[in-house]
Amino acid sequence: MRDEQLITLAHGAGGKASSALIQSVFVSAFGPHQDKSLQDAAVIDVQQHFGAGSRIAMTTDSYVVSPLFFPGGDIGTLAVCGTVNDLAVCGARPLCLSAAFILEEGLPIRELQRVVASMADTARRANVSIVTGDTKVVAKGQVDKVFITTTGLGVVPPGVQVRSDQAEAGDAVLVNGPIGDHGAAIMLARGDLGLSADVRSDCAALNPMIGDILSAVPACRVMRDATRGGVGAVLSEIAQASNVAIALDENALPVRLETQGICELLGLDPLFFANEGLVVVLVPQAQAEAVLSVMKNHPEGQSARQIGQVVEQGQPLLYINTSFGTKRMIELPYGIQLPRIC
Amino acid sequence: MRDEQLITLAHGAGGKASSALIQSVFVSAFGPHQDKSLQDAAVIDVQQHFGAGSRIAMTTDSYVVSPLFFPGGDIGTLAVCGTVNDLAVCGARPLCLSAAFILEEGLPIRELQRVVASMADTARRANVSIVTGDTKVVAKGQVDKVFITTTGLGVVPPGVQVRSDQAEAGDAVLVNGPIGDHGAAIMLARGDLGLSADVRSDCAALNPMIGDILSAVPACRVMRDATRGGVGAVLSEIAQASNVAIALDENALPVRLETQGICELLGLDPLFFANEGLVVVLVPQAQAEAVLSVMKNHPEGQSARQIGQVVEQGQPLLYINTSFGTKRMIELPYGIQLPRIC
Amino acid sequence: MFNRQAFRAPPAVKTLVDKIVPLARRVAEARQRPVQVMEVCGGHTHAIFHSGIDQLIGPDVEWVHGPGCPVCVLPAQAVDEAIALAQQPGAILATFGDVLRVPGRHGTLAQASAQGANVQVVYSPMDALTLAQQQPDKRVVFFAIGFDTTMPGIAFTIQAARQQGLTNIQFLCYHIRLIPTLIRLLEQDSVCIDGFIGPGHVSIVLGADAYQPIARRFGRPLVISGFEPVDLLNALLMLLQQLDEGRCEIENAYARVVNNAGNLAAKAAMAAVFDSTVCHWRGVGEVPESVNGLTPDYRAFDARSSLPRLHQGTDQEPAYCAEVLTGNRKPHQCPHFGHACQPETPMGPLMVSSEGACAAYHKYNVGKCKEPCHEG
Amino acid sequence: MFNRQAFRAPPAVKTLVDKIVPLARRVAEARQRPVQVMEVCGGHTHAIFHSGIDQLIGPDVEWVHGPGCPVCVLPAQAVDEAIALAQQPGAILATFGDVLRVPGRHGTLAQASAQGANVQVVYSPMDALTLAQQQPDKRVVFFAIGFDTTMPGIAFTIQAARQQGLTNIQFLCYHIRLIPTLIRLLEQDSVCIDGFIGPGHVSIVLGADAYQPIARRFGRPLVISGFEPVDLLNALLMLLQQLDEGRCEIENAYARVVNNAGNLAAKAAMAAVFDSTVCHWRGVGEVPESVNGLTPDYRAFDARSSLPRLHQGTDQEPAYCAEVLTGNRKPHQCPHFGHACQPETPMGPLMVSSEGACAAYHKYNVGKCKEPCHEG
Amino acid sequence: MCLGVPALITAILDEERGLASAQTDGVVRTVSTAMLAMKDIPQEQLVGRWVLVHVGFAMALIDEQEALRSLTLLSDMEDEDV
Amino acid sequence: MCLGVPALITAILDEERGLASAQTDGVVRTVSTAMLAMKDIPQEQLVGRWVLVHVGFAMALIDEQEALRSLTLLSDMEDEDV
Ligand code: SF4
Ligand code: SF4
Ligand SMILES: [Mg+2]
Ligand SMILES: [Mg+2]
Ligand SMILES: [Mg+2]
Ligand SMILES: [Mg+2]
Ligand SMILES: [Mg+2]
Ligand SMILES: [Mg+2]
Ligand SMILES: [Mg+2]
Ligand SMILES: [Mg+2]
Ligand SMILES: [Mg+2]
Ligand SMILES: [Mg+2]
Repeated sequence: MRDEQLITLAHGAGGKASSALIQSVFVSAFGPHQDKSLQDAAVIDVQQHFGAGSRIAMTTDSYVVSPLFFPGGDIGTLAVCGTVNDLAVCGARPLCLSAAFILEEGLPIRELQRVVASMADTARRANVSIVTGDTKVVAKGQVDKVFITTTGLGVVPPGVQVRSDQAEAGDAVLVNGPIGDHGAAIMLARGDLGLSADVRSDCAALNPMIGDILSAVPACRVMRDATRGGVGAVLSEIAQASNVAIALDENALPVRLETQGICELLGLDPLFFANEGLVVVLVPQAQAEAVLSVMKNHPEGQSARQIGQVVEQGQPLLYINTSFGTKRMIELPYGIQLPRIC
Repeated sequence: MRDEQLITLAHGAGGKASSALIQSVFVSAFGPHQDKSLQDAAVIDVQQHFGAGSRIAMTTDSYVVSPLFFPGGDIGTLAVCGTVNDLAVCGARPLCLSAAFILEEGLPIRELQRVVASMADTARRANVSIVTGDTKVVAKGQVDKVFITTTGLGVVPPGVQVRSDQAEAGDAVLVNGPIGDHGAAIMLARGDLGLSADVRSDCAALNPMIGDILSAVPACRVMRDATRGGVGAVLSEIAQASNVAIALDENALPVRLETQGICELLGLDPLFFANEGLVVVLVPQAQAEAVLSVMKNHPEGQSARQIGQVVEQGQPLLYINTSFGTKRMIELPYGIQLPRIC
Repeated sequence: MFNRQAFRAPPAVKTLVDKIVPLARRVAEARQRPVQVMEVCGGHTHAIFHSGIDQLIGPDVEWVHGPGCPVCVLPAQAVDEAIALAQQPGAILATFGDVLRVPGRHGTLAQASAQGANVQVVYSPMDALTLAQQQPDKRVVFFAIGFDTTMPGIAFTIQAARQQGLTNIQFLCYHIRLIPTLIRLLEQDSVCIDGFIGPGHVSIVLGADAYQPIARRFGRPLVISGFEPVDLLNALLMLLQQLDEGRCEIENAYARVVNNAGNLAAKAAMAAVFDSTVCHWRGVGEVPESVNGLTPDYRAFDARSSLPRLHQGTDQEPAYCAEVLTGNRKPHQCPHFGHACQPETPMGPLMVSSEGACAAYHKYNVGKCKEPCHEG
Repeated sequence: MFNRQAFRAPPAVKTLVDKIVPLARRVAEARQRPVQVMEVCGGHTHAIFHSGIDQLIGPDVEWVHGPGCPVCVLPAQAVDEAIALAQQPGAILATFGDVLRVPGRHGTLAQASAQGANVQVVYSPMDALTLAQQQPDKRVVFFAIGFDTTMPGIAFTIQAARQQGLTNIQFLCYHIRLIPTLIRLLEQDSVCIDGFIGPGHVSIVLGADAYQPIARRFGRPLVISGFEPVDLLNALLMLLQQLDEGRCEIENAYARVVNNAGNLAAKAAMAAVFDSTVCHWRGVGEVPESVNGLTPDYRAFDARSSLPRLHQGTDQEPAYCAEVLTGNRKPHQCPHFGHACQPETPMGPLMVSSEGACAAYHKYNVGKCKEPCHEG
Repeated sequence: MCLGVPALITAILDEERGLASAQTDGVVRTVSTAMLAMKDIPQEQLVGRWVLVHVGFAMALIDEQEALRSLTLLSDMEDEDV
Repeated sequence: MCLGVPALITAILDEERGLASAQTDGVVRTVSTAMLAMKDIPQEQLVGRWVLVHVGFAMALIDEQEALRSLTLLSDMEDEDV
């Protein structure tokens, strides 16, 4: 294609340019499975994965991150990790993904290829196939470069039940690593606040680690990936859904120095920063060590630790026990966190 | 929410505003199933739908239509029909959908509610549940009002095999209704060409009709919904995939007067106009009548007819037998069809 | 009540074909080669392929596809200028859809749009006036192309812009005129054309009399035709009859819209607004009486006044294009056809618009039909 | 090497608390009611709740949360003006993130942005200069708010804009000054405050001496404090010691950054650029020496020159707000608290910013903790 | 070369500016009749007449008699063949 | 009231315009030192000094001796208690 390194509306029109783009960018990156997408749907033989009592888990998320590329990953990495993690925290073994792309006219095809390569690579490492997809092109200015929607399918083995409403008094609250790095990395990568620091998104596919946790400790009661809204939002939802009080230990919260620094400078709280490779696990205290030691066997779990405990049943509360022996209530913010001067 | 009839970034931030929007707009419209989406993924018990030899079909599409509302439907109707139809044409019985929304800051919530109501209504009629979802809000100007990505899951019963590469010489080529109405309706609804006509999108969920066709005539070889790129693109793909020559009968092509008029005025070809409720079926000629009579039992199949035949094997060709006894080759256009003066 | 369908009726087509085929045989035999008929207008080229008239008539008539497509002949310079204007801050470049994929030296308007230029497709030049009225903070440039059929509408629109006192619209005009183009073609030595099917809609404006030089100076008969199969076959029959009888006249087989004098209102509007010049066109070369400027009265509406100075240069195109245009080669006999030269990556003017001869051959897969190829 | 963490060390906190609790007891007993301590600054309010100092000290000290949040006191008029400026074509309204959710009479800047206004959050006013430099075809308006701490940075930025000859940036200033605000508060009869924790960062600019009228004219002791738990407890200890000993002085417990004279460069920049006036603030009423205009030298940078005439009017707010502000009522004792008045739908100034007393109570769920409520 | 379609004038929209509503196969568009004005036909008499439309301009009235005549000639030709 | 954070000046970026690089917990930002200039300290001597930053301006040098002194007083207090 002469002089055609940019996405044009023709690439989305269902004609020859569309086929050429699908073949040259997607099929070549996502491999043989993807050619099923040239049909209207992919047909997947799930019997082999499927015992009596198995269920299917389905999740979907749109990825609209800006900038597309940031320290620690890109929108493609996110689109695979986010969806794979949503399956994993429901106790599902991720099976396959669909990927729908909305592209802005004028997008350099090279950037698209970079994103697609990240997806293919991340999917390979997470051991899932991208089996079907879609590509739309909209006029310049009607979308911000690339949005990706991935939908994941997974198989939940018989007996596995992890839900948000099962937390009980005495459960330990665990995380696999430092909190808020993704939110911090994106905030800096946007460049509009003039701050710089060595912060990388924690973006990672957690399904291998979570699979191991569930095999080792089937008693895990709640697992959530703490994405948008952060650990604070996830714990607040768990407290609500399970009707329990959760107490965090201020000293135990793992926050990287730089992420903490960003929060100090802008008056923000890392508890509400997004993560993309962070799982919150609630498990009876007796099994907490077992879960932590499985986490530590995985690269994403090197800084795993207990950050709190479910202390009471009967009233949804979330608070922090401070270093001074006081309690600080945690309330979900209303909307986006904005940098403050006061 | 005082003075809050517009979508704001807060609605996408994962905090209180997000939960409020999900509850008030989505859960209320999509019903009890949808509350599973408040988990990371929906878990679906498919055993009941699932015999030995069954397979799962998965399809995804992003809907970016502009304007959001047009005669015959809206983006919500499309988002359900398009995905349900993609499943149906693969021989799958649609089971459930996910729906991911990307919203523009400033979108009137009323418009979102209208779209969501259409989706719920269409899903109910198509007998599928919307079981999980996602909502992202991006800054004004980074998306054109609303984009929706739906992903569909269906069960393909044992033995059903409809694929694009199975066309054989002697197959009849059938459609269930007039071609090009969706494309024509959208082109007019945009309003920038100054044309008006009574054309409505053919937008419809075809799974009831297609299910009946497959029950009555399991010998159907190829089924495709002729969306973007139109009947022309779909037949051209089938000819390629099956390596056959397909001959259409110029006189048999059902095109509404108004759609034909738009094509005459703008120098375009209705064969390449999008449809959203049109299926192309290839079936051995002996069974053609059986399929047509099933089609005619459904509201979407009132104008069903045979439009051509597979005439030869061994070389991918698509042409029209004209009223004058000549042949006109049909070639896929390169990109979008643009109004012409010459 | 006028019924267009009657001009598409298969029995009528059959009657005409049955008349034409033996006549064509006789005329071809007399020349010991196929009759070379040029349909000047790209619209005719498409109509011929669309209905398969070429297949019906057979090898005794060889169609030479003319230069009558304003998109195909548009010079790269024009596209470069349109892109430069589209890229100016606050500009809207409005034009006809055909133009978006024509390559300039630095890409197409479609590509410029993909890179952020505001390019809008309109159905009518009057719609560009509406754009200018509705968006007073924008500067609209209408990129005007077309032969004599389109020119009066442009001229009328420019007059309306002045009447309405609009100050935020200008026009970039690249108009080529038919008669000088035909003359330019017939002046070439290598031309191998026995007679012309004359363009129907241009003739509404020009009138049938305007073609007299073709018959008188160059000795080629011409029959003006409409665009339905019956129209075309009727015109072909009349042309073959002339050739058979040794006549050389201008005849009008499209009298339901074409008269002898043409449309005087249209001609007056053109004369008031357009300034004639010589312009270099793709595949055709220099054609006098072209238009890319406005008369002093309307110069405020000439977009060239806002144009940054661009590098001027002649377009490079393969030599084969001129051979196709003069009837010395068929599109599929060009070594680039379907390989380097395709509708998405045109090398020459005839592949640019879907009206171009090479594009039409490509679209209708004429090469693939394995018809015998007759050298002219 | 300066180590902020040392000022957060739990043993140090414990030492101070152990000193304070019996002292607070004694002072409260002497008055037969809890000691009423106003921390003027919203930052202090948050720091107290964040570390739970209120819980550590117990009911003998009752915290009266002061008006020291420039966002909370911002009049609706200011927001309306900012929105009007943001909605002008080609405008970028830059401001601090805090301001986006403050309600004017017709919604917030966040809502205006959702409706298409170009509102950009910056970390520093200097970043607004950069915006103006990078986008010369846009007109940047910086919506400047803040007490004496923020004002010098704004003044300096306006000076820099003039030095750099920028013509596409203006400033909409709504500055409230601390000392006149405190005096305004203390002039009210109903005030029930025994002493003040003085704001740390404002004092960098003002200097400790600036507070002398508080002690001399109104007979209230004041101790300037930093923002770490140790800083706050240290200041509280010093304040209680004054009260215990019957002293009434201005003391400085934040001497690592605050001196007696203040920052002279900062004061000079303010004096050069800002024009003093009386302005009506939410919850506080009219405060002299406020700033919402620029001196003649800098008037070209005053965004009010570009402002459409807006309806002027005083903001309506519940009477409870003033009672909270004067120490006569706790936030959770307001009947609107947590019901009609919430952070997402604030009825009064104290719920607007997360620095506001009511917002802080709401965020830290103080109402839900079922602490005994002491009437002042 | 120049896409032209027959259209039926169904209404005069603006006598002064010469704007009419024209219909082709049920598709309606505003067209300019300015190019026809010289033909001494009062605007309102255009209603019910067929015109040939190009880029939004009615370029010519369609002479229905003439159209009929050519079709008649043709059917004579057919008859000859029988 | 006014969010201020201690930051370490790590480099002078523009002597004339008074721009320096300041670091807090590994986060770097350009700050203006214009407000400190009156204090008779040559710009380069700022490197290695701690300042209190508000909205991108260094508002004051942090007196580290003074900080130490108050901490010492405190530890004396602790010792008293023992
Ligand atoms: S195929 Fe291309 S290069 Fe060859 S004659 Fe046609 S336009 Fe020219
Ligand atoms: S809760 Fe609201 S109304 Fe009541 S005092 Fe606080 S700000 Fe005022
Ligand atoms: Mg499909
Ligand atoms: Mg999800
Ligand atoms: Mg996720
Ligand atoms: Mg698709
Ligand atoms: Mg999740
Ligand atoms: Mg699909
Ligand atoms: Mg579809
Ligand atoms: Mg989601
Ligand atoms: Mg564009
Ligand atoms: Mg905005």
